[in-house]
Amino acid sequence: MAKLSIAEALREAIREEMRLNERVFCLGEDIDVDGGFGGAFTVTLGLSKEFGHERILDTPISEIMIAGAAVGAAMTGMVPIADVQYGDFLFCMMDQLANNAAKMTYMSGGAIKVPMVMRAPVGATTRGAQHAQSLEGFFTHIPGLKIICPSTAYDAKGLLKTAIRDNNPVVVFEHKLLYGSKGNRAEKSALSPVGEVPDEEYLIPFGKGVVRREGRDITIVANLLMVYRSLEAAEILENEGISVEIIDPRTLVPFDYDLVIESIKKTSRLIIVEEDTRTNGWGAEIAAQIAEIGFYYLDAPIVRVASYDVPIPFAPVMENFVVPSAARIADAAKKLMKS
Amino acid sequence: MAKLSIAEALREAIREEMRLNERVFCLGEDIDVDGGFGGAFTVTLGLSKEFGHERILDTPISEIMIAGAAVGAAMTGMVPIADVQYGDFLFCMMDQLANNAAKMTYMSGGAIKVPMVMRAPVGATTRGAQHAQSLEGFFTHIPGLKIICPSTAYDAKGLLKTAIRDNNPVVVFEHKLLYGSKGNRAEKSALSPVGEVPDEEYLIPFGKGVVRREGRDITIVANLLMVYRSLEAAEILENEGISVEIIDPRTLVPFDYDLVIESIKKTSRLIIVEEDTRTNGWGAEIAAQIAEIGFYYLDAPIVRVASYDVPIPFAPVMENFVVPSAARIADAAKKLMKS
Amino acid sequence: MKATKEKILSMYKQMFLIRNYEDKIYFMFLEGIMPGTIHQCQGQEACAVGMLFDLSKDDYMTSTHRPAGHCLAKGVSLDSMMAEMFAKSTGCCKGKGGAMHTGDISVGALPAIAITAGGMPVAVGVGLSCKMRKTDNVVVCFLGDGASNEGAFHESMNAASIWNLPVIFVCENNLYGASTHITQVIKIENIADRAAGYGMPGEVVDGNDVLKVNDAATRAIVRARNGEGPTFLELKTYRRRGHSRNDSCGYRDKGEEKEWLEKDPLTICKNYILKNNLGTVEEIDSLEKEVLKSIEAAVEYAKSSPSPAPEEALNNVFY
Amino acid sequence: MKATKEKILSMYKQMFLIRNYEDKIYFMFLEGIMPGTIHQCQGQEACAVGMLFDLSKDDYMTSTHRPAGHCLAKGVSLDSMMAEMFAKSTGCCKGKGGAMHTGDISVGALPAIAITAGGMPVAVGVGLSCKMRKTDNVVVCFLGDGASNEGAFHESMNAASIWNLPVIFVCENNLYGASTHITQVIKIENIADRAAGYGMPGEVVDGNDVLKVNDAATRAIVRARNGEGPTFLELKTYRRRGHSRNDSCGYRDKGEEKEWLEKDPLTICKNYILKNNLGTVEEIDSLEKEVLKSIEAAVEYAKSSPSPAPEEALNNVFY
Ligand SMILES: Cc1ncc(C[n+]2csc(CCOP(=O)(O)OP(=O)(O)O)c2C)c(N)n1
Ligand SMILES: Cc1ncc(C[n+]2csc(CCOP(=O)(O)OP(=O)(O)O)c2C)c(N)n1
Ligand SMILES: [Mg+2]
Ligand SMILES: [Mg+2]
Repeated sequence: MAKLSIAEALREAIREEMRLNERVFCLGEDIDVDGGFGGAFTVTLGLSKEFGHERILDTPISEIMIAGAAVGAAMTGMVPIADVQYGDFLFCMMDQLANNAAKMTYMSGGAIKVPMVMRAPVGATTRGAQHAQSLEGFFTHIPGLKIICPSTAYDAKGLLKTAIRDNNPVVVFEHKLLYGSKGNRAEKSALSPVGEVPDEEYLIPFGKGVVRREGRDITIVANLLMVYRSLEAAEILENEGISVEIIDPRTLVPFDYDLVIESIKKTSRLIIVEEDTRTNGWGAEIAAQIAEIGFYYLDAPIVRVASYDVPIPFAPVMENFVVPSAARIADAAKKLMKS
Repeated sequence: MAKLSIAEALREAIREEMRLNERVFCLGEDIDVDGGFGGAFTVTLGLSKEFGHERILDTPISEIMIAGAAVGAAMTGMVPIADVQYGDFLFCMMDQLANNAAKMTYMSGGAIKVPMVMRAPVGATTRGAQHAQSLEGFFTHIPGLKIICPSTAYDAKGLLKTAIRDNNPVVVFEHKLLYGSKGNRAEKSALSPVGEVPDEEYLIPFGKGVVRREGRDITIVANLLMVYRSLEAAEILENEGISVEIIDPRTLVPFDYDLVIESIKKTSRLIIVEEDTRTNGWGAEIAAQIAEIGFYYLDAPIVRVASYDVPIPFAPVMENFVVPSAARIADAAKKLMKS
Repeated sequence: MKATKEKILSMYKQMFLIRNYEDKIYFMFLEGIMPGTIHQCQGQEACAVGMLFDLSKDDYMTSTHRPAGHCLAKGVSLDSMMAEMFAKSTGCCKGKGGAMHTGDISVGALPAIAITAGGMPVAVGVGLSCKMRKTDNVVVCFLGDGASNEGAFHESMNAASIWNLPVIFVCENNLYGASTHITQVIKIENIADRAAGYGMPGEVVDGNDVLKVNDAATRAIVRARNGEGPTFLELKTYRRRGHSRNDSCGYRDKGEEKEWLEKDPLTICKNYILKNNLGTVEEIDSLEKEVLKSIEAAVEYAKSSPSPAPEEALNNVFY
Repeated sequence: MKATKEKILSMYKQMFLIRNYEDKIYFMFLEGIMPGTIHQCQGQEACAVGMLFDLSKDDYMTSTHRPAGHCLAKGVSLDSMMAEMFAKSTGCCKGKGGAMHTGDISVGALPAIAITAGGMPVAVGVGLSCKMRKTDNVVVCFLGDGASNEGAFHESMNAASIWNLPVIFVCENNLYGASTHITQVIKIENIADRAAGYGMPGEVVDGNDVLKVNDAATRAIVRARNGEGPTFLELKTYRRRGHSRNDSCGYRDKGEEKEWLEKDPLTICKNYILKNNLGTVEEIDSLEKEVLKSIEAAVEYAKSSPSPAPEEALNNVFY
């Protein structure tokens, strides 16, 4: 067992898969220039030493090309892992992801596979509105993409390895405050969920959530940073006699509805916590789906705690207000218990 | 009162506003080349005769530029109405819309207004996966944009005029099968909701839905083409003794929740019908919101009837299967009445 | 360059096939027996055939919203293309793609990409793949004149150039992007001149003369196979019909139209064959008949093929 | 071109302000008393000042993730910029924008756009607006060398050119896009050569010599005001510090660094002033002192300004 940060765990996943399959390669801006950063959050740092600059391919600042090249390479026998420095720049490559990557298999009548991975850091970190967005809700809305969001080092490695072996485009949302990036690239106010990662190989299947904390009264579904905020909230609530069960879905497409249903059969109350802005965030879909298939298990409204519907403001006091805090989650839970 | 198609009503809205305000102008690909189509669906046909090619500006095939130029012009005193030939190409300009148009007012601390309109045709019309998407769910997820979707000629004119006068970016989703475009640009299997449009000026406020049909048993919320499919379904259901109330929200951001709440207080059952694909379509948000604020008015699960989560297939038999039909809506209603 | 008799006749036959495939579809559209929309390539046959004739099925091709010529020349089966037009399950995309996404990866024809210039970044990826897998395969990437104003064009040209990829960018300059004349949207005379901005060779070619196209293709292919990098070819050509179905080309100058319609690539090729004694009128006649028969057979095949089941729509979202 | 005493001293003063503003912020960052991240422009002061010095506040400017120099030179108030860095409600964006979105429309400085090349299409729109409103105003659009590989670059250059817009594209080529050397991502010597592909004049300028920059600016501005269309200027320059906070530039060649750090735009300007008797050491000293005092005052102002209320975050989503 090694203790790894998420950045390290992702790096190890890439390294192992690149060793196993010579068709796997990485591309993106500044991913491993000699003397550089190893990507904005150090995930690919040092990989070019082992694999060379051909397989750890630093690109021009050309997001359309990065995504399109990943599609073309994937369609013709390669397995690209593409990096977008900040998730916000996904919008620049949206056409290639939505119109090409997601549709090629279908449009070809099933003849073509597109085994590509698109890695995107998300989350608000006082960089202002164009470097802060959580974009899951946009991508869960594109049929043909799989969407994953690891929140621990163990999951990061196991899920990324599964993503690399998947024959379909997979978008990986990684949270800036969870990487545990070190040195120059360390983030203020970051958590550092260093975790145990087995030495032997393992894969984590898509569509299997995990219960991060067991509880009786309320089910919380949360991803990425919000898992940790919810855990904090659960501590607060515990003291007030409210017992919270926390589910981390780990993958949004496919989504583990069974696990949520099992939980609300017990708790009959559901809160979804997301950093995505509220209107049509990924949580909207979960709420809608549960309002359809889980309606009779519920005793109370389905509550969403999400970032408010605003661009992310720069000032920390405002940013902290916009993004769900443990206190806000706890308040929502208390209110829900009364309703 | 004139009888106008939606294409004509939109054209008249643009014409009136351009007459009233010399800062208003149109830009887009092939919007009114002499001897050309007047946009893919004839909306802007002939406007250059009156306003000249400076104010009806045909552009290169450069979607990033079209959207970005609209933002820049809007920020500095002009009122651009930009056209994207097919909604699907919004992905090509997504960065400008999401990162710039939607955020400029906010990022400037309220100093800047961005009075621009982005017109986008949506809907499946046997053109295949890249010319078929309904994209509302992506855009309702961007704070800072207003989203409208007129389904009648009356609404088209009144809402577009309001959009042009709004000081914020407004995305207009127009349905290809509802335009009533004529001549070379007529669509097979199009409806032609020709409607009465007053001769005197009128504006329709955003955030006010309308009841298209009154009923007792089930509330259906539907937009664009799905309004008509739902009306058809209501006829079928009527014969089986099920009385359906149909609400056309007309604008998705802002959304008229009051009207829906009023309706479900009466019906206690809600179906949302959308052509958008199901997962995180705009209907997900409505369902989620009602599951939170309207929970206690509901006697049954909230049902969504949406396009299946697939890229839109070309073959008409498959396309018709994917997009909600009157029969599918009616079936969902019958099932819901039994639950 | 001199073509052998066999090659020139074969190229002519392919061009004749493309022309008549497109014309047949045009008329079936008018009859209303075909779903969807069409963007046809009559007049641009020499571009497709000249560029693709010498490729193997392990070489790749990316195409556009106007893919029929490219696909036929790349070897997608006529029957499967016709069946796709009829939205049948025997179609090259099983009825899921349609006209604008025609393709068959088994012969190196990627499903056409109908987003203007959207195939260019994909071609960069295919080029990368050919290079990284250490093959000597190449990819021919078709685009239109209008596409040369898309951001995707720029990013793709640059990347292919800096990485020395085996990509041949083929811009069929038919003077129009939909209804818009190229002179309205670009200030320079030749789009090929843009190649210099990427350090890539660019060349203007008569796109209606299949031998000239093939000659330029040969040079570009050799360059690409030898690892010397990409080439940009601008083929000057013209479409003989509208941009899409039901377009009467009211935006075109009649003089321009007349001038170009006289430069029919099929006639030019046929005349060359006859003048150089590379084939007789009878030989040409007989291969034309053969082609027409194959088209009729394809229509029969397509019509008699089964439609997909509606629920089939739910499959193939994921591989 | 000869500058008047008043002008050159004033330009020097602005450059000195930019340098010391950035240095002050750098040190406050190290102290940890400032939120967010920074991308600083030390070394590129001559670009901002030379380009913007002669504009009025009715002329516009679009900037990038590295906006401080541009904004100061365009006339955004020092106090309001500093307050924005401290996330205060007196900031030029009321604390909502932050470093990467610095701007003030009242002086023609659009909020900076931190999407690489994302400001270029916006500048096209501003140019359109200036033209359609029949003003003779111009817009200066800053971008980096790295930005020249973005699709947005291409679409914007082309549109500005075909419409003859009063846009001046200013590419500050500081040899790096983040950690990536320009020679790794572009095959030609001068980015300015790309302008030819759009039928636009392109020019290479020494970006560390404020007079040379100002000279090129003057010509481009005249062209633009006269309705003769856009110009592309490539200013060769260098950043003296890292790409963003905490970047020790491990990817830079030490020889290259040394060579460029010697070409300090402030020193070049100061030497010119002294050599040409346009000012004395004392005069320079005194204006430097004045600038340093204004920076300290700005820091005081910023620190003593109120923070926005948290709920203020909910305002200004719509106008
Ligand atoms: C991104 C995008 N924008 C616009 C369109 C609509 N459109 C389809 S074809 C076309 C014209 C393309 O012109 P060109 O590249 O010259 O190709 P041609 O049609 O002449 O073959 C346009 C504007 C599209 N398909 N994709
Ligand atoms: C679309 C987009 N891609 C990537 C980035 C991340 N990024 C920020 S600055 C930068 C380098 C920009 O280089 P250049 O244009 O030369 O400007 P410089 O930093 O040298 O001023 C990168 C890659 C971004 N902000 N936007
Ligand atoms: Mg063309
Ligand atoms: Mg740079």
